[in-house]
Amino acid sequence: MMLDFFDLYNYWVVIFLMMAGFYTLIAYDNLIKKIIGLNIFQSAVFMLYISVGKVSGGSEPIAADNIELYSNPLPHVLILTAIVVGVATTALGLALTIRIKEAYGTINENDIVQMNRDAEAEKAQEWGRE
Amino acid sequence: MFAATCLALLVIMAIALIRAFIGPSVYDRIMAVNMFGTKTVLFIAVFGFFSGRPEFLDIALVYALINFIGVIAVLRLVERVTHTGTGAGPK
Amino acid sequence: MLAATAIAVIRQHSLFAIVMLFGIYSLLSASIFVVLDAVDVAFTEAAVGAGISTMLMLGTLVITGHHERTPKHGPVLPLVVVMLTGAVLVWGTLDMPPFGAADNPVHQHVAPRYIEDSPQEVGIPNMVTSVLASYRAYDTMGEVIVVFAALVGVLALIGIREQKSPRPVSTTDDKPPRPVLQVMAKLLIPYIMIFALYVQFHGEYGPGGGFQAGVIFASAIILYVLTFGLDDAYALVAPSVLRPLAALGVLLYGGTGVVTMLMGGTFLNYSVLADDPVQGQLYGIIAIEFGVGLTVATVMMLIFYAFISRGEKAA
Amino acid sequence: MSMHLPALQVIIPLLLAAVIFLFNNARIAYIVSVAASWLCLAIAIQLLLLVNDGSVIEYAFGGWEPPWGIAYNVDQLNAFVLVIVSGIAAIMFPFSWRSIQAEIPASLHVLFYTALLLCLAGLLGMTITGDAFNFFVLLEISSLATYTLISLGKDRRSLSAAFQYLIMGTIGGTFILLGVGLLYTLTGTLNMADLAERIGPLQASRTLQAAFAFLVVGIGLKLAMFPLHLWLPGAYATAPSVVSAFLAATATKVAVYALLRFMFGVFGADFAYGEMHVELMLVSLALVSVLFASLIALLQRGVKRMLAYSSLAQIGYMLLGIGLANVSGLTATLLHLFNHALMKGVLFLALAMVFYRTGGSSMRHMSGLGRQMPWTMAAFVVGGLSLIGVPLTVGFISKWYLILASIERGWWPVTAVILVASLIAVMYIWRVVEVAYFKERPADLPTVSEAPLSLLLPTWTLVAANIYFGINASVTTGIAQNVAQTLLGGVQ
Amino acid sequence: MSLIIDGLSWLLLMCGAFLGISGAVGTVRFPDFYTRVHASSVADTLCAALIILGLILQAGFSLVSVKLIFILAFLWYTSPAASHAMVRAAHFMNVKPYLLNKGKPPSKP
Repeated sequence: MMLDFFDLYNYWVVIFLMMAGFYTLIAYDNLIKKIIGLNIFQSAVFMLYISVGKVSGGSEPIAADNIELYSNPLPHVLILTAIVVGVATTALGLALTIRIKEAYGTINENDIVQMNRDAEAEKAQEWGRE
Repeated sequence: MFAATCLALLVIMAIALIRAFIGPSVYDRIMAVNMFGTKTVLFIAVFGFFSGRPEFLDIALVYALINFIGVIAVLRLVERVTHTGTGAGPK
Repeated sequence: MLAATAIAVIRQHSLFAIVMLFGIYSLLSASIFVVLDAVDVAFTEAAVGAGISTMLMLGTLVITGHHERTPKHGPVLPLVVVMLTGAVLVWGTLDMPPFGAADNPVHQHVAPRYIEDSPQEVGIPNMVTSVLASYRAYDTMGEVIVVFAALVGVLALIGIREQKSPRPVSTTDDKPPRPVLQVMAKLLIPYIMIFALYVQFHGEYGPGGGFQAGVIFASAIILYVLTFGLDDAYALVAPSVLRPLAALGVLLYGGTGVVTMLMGGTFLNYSVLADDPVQGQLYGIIAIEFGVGLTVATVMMLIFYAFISRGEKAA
Repeated sequence: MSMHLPALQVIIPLLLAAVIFLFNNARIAYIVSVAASWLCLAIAIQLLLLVNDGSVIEYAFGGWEPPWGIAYNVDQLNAFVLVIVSGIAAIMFPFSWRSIQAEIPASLHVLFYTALLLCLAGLLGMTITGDAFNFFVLLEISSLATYTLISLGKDRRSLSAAFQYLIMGTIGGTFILLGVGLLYTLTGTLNMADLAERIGPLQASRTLQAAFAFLVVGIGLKLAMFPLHLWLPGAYATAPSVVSAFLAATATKVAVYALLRFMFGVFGADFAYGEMHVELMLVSLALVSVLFASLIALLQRGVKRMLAYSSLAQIGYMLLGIGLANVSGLTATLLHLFNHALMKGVLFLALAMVFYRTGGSSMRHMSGLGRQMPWTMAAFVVGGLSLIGVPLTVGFISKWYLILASIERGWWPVTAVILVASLIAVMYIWRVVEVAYFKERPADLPTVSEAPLSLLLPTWTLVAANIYFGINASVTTGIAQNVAQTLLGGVQ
Repeated sequence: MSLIIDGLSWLLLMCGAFLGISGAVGTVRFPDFYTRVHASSVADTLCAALIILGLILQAGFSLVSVKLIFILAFLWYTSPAASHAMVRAAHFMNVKPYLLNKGKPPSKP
C-alpha cells in the first residue's frame, strides 16, 4: 500500500495544483486573477503529461551514444504545443481584460454582471413606455 | 556532492519564496524573484551534472536572461503605475 | 513548494504580488520539467510562462490597476465543483500505471519507434524536434496558427498605436535617465540575438528550436523597449514591418507543405524534397523551424507593442 | 489532386487567412474569403460523394502512417458534417460584406475576415481529423478566432460575453486535453482508430471512466450542454449578426459531432451506454434544457437572445437523440444537425438584415417591419415555422424521427416534452410575428426599406434549402440513417 | 589528480552553497529593503561564481565549460544591474532606509 502511494504521489500533487488553479478560476471575481488561475490549471495538466512520459532512470530524449534508456518524447511534443496554445489564450484574455476595463471601468466580474443587468432593465423600461 | 548542492539550492529557493510571500513592499518581492531566478539557473546547471547529461546548459542561460528581463520589466512598470497614478502606489 | 506558491498566489490580494509569484511558479514548474527529463518543455515554459505571460500580465496591470477587492459571495459552490472534479481525478488515477515504470503502455506503443528509428529516419538526434517537426508536423503548424490567431485577436481588440507620442522627451522630464541600464542593454542585446539564432539552428541537436528562438529574439526587443521606450523601438523595428512578416512565417510553413504536395508527397512529407529522404527531412525541418521562429518572434513583439502602446495611451 | 482533398479542405482556409492578412486590403480579403468558402464546399461535397459507399479515406500527414503521424479520416459521418459547415460558410461569407459595413469599423475588416477564415478552418479541421490531440489544437484555433469575432460586437457587453466564453471555453479545452492525456496514459496512442482498438480490453478501468467523464464535460462546455451553457446566450446575443449566424449554425454542430465521434468512434457504444449509462444523464439533461431554454426564450426581449435560448433547446433535442440510443434517435440527431443549421441560419440572417436597416434587433426594432421589409420577414417566418416543426419544412423531419425514436423506446414522457416544447416554440415565434405584422411601427423609429439584394439572396438560398430538404428529405435521411446504423453497430 | 579536482570542486560547491544560504537567511532576517538587497546581491554574486567554478572543474575543458563561463558572465553582468535598478527604483519611489527612521518600526512603503 505504501508503495502504491508513492507510485501515484506525483499525480496527486498535480491534481492538487489543478484544483487550486481551477478554484481560483471559478471562485474569484477579478478577471486577471481568473486568467492566472487558468494558467495554473493548464500548467498542472502539462505536468501530468510530462509525469506520464518519464521513465525512471531514463534520460532526456536527445540521442547520444552512451545512453540506452530515454524518456518518452511524445508527451513533450504535445505539451510544447499546449504551452503555446496556453500563452495565446492568455494574451487574448488579457487584451479582452484591457478592453473591458476601458469599457466598464472595472475588472471585477460581479460589477460587470451588475452593469449588464442594469442596461437590460433600462431597455425594459423603454419598451414598457410603448 | 551534486546532490548536496542541489539540496542547498532548493533550501535557498525556499527561503527566497518566504521573502516573496511575506513582502512587504513590492521591491522586496522583486528582489526575492530575482534571487529565486538566479538560484534556479544554478540549480539547473548543477542538476545537469547530477543527472549525468550536462550538455543542456542553454536552458540555464535562457533562465538567466528571462529572469533579468523580467526584473527590468517589473521595475519599469512599477514606476509607470506609480507615476501615472493608476493606483495608489505599490503595496 | 509548487503547491505553496500556488496557494500563495490564490491568497494574495495585491495583483502585483500575484503576478510576481506567478513568475516564480512558472520557473519552479520549469525546473520540475527539467527534473522530469523534458528539457525542451522546460525551455519553453521558462521563456513563455516566466517571460512572455508575466510581462503581458504586467502590461495589463499598468492599465487596469492592481487592487483586488475581496469577493463578496461565499465560495461554497466553486469549492463543491472543484472537490467533485478532484475526486473524479483521484478516482481516475487509482488505476493509473505507476509513475516512471518503463513497462507502462505509454512507453510500449508508438513511442519506441520515435526513440529507436527517428535518428535514422529523420536524421537528427533530438527526438523531440523530430517528432515535433516531422512526425507530428501538422500539430506544430496548428500551433503556429494558434499564435497567429492570438495576434489577430489582440490586434482586433487593442490594436497598435503607430504614431509617435506627442511628447518625444517623455522619459526625461518626469524621471531621471537610466544610463546604467541603457548601456547594459545596448551591450547585451546583440548577444541575445546571436543566442536566439544559435537556439534556432541548434534545435536539431539540443533543446531548442523555432519557438524558443522566436521568444528569445522577441525578448531582446522587449528589453530594448523597456530601457529606451517605445518610440525608439519603433524606429528600430516598426510594427508595419512586423505585420507582414508574421503572415510570411505562417506561409513559409504552409508553403513547405504545399511544395511537398506538388512534388508528389502528402502534405508536409519532407522526404520528397531531396533525392535522399533523410536529407529532404533536414531541409524541411530547417524551413519550417524558420517559419515558426519568424512568426513567433514577430507575433510576440507585436503583441507586446500592442500592450505597451495601449498603456501609454491610457497614461 | 483528388488524393489531397482531405488536406486541402482545411489547409485552403488556413493559409488563405495568412494571405489576406498579408495583403491587408478589405476588398481582397472579402473576395478571397468567399472563394475559399466556395472551394471548401466543393471539396466537402466531393468528399461526401467519395465516401458515400461506406468507405473511409485516410490521409497521412508528412507521409508517416498513423499512429506515428497524424492522419485525417473521412467517413460518411464527418463528410456529412463537413458539408454542413462549409455549406453554411459558403452562404454566410458572401452575406457578411454588407452586414459588417454597418457593424464593424472599417479598419478591422481584414482582421475580421482573417479570424472568420481561421474559425472556419478550425471547425473543418476538428471535424475531419482522426487524431485526438490534433483535435485539441484545431479546437483552440477555432476557439481563439471565435473569441475575437464575438468581441467585435458593437455593444460593450460583447466584451464581457467574449471573456466569459474564453474562460469557459478554455476550461472545456483543458478538460479535453486532460481526457486525451488520460487516454494516452492508458494506451500510448493518440490516433482515434488505434485508440478504439486498444480501449477494448480496458472497459473496467477507472482511469478510462475518468477520461470519458472529462471528455464529455469538456465537449459539453463547448456544446453548451445544460448546465454548462452560461456562455452561449450572451455570446450569440452580442456578437456581430453575421457571426452569431455563423456560430449558431456551425460551432455547436461540430461540438455535437465531436461528442458522437468520441463516444462511438473511440470509446464505443458498448462502453458509453453499457458501462457509463450515459443515456440516462443525456436524456435527463436534454429534457431539462429543452423545457427551460424554451421557457426562458419566451421571456426575452431581444430577438437575438431569444434565438440563442432557442438554440439551447435545439441542442437539447440533439442530445436527446443520442440519449435515446436507438437508430431512429441517432438519425434524428444527425438530421437535426443539418436542419438546425439551415433554420437557425435563416433566422439569424433575417435578424442581421433587420439590424442592417434599423440598427437594432430587439422586439421594438422589429415592430411593423412586416410591411416595410416583406422579404426579410417572410424569410424569418419560414425559419420560424421550420423551428416549430411544421410539415413541409426541415424542422418537421427531424422532430418526426425524434418522436418516432421516443415511441420506439416507449418513453412517453419524452414524447410529451417534445410536443410541449414545440408549442412553446410556436409561442415565441408568434410573438415576433405578431409584433412585425400586426403592430404599427413606433413613431420615433425611422421607416426603412427592404434589405439590399446582396443580403437577401444568400438568405433566400437558405430558405429554399429549408423547404427543399423539407419536401425531399430522402438524401439527408438516407445518409443519416446509414451513419446511425454504422455508429450503433454493436448495440442493436 | 582527479581526487584533487573532486575535492576542490566539492569545496567550492559547498562554499557556494553556504554563501547562498547565508545570503538567503539575510534576506529574511534583515530589517529593511536596502539591507536585504545588500545581503542577497553580494552573497549571490560570489555564490554563483563559486558554484560555477566548481562545475567547471568537473566538466574539464569542453563546450560545457564554455557555456558555464557564459552563464557566469551573464549572471555577473546582469545581477548587479538588476540590483542597481531595484535600489534605484526604490530610492526614487521614496522607500526610506532603516537608519533614517531608527527607533520607529521598519518602514513598510
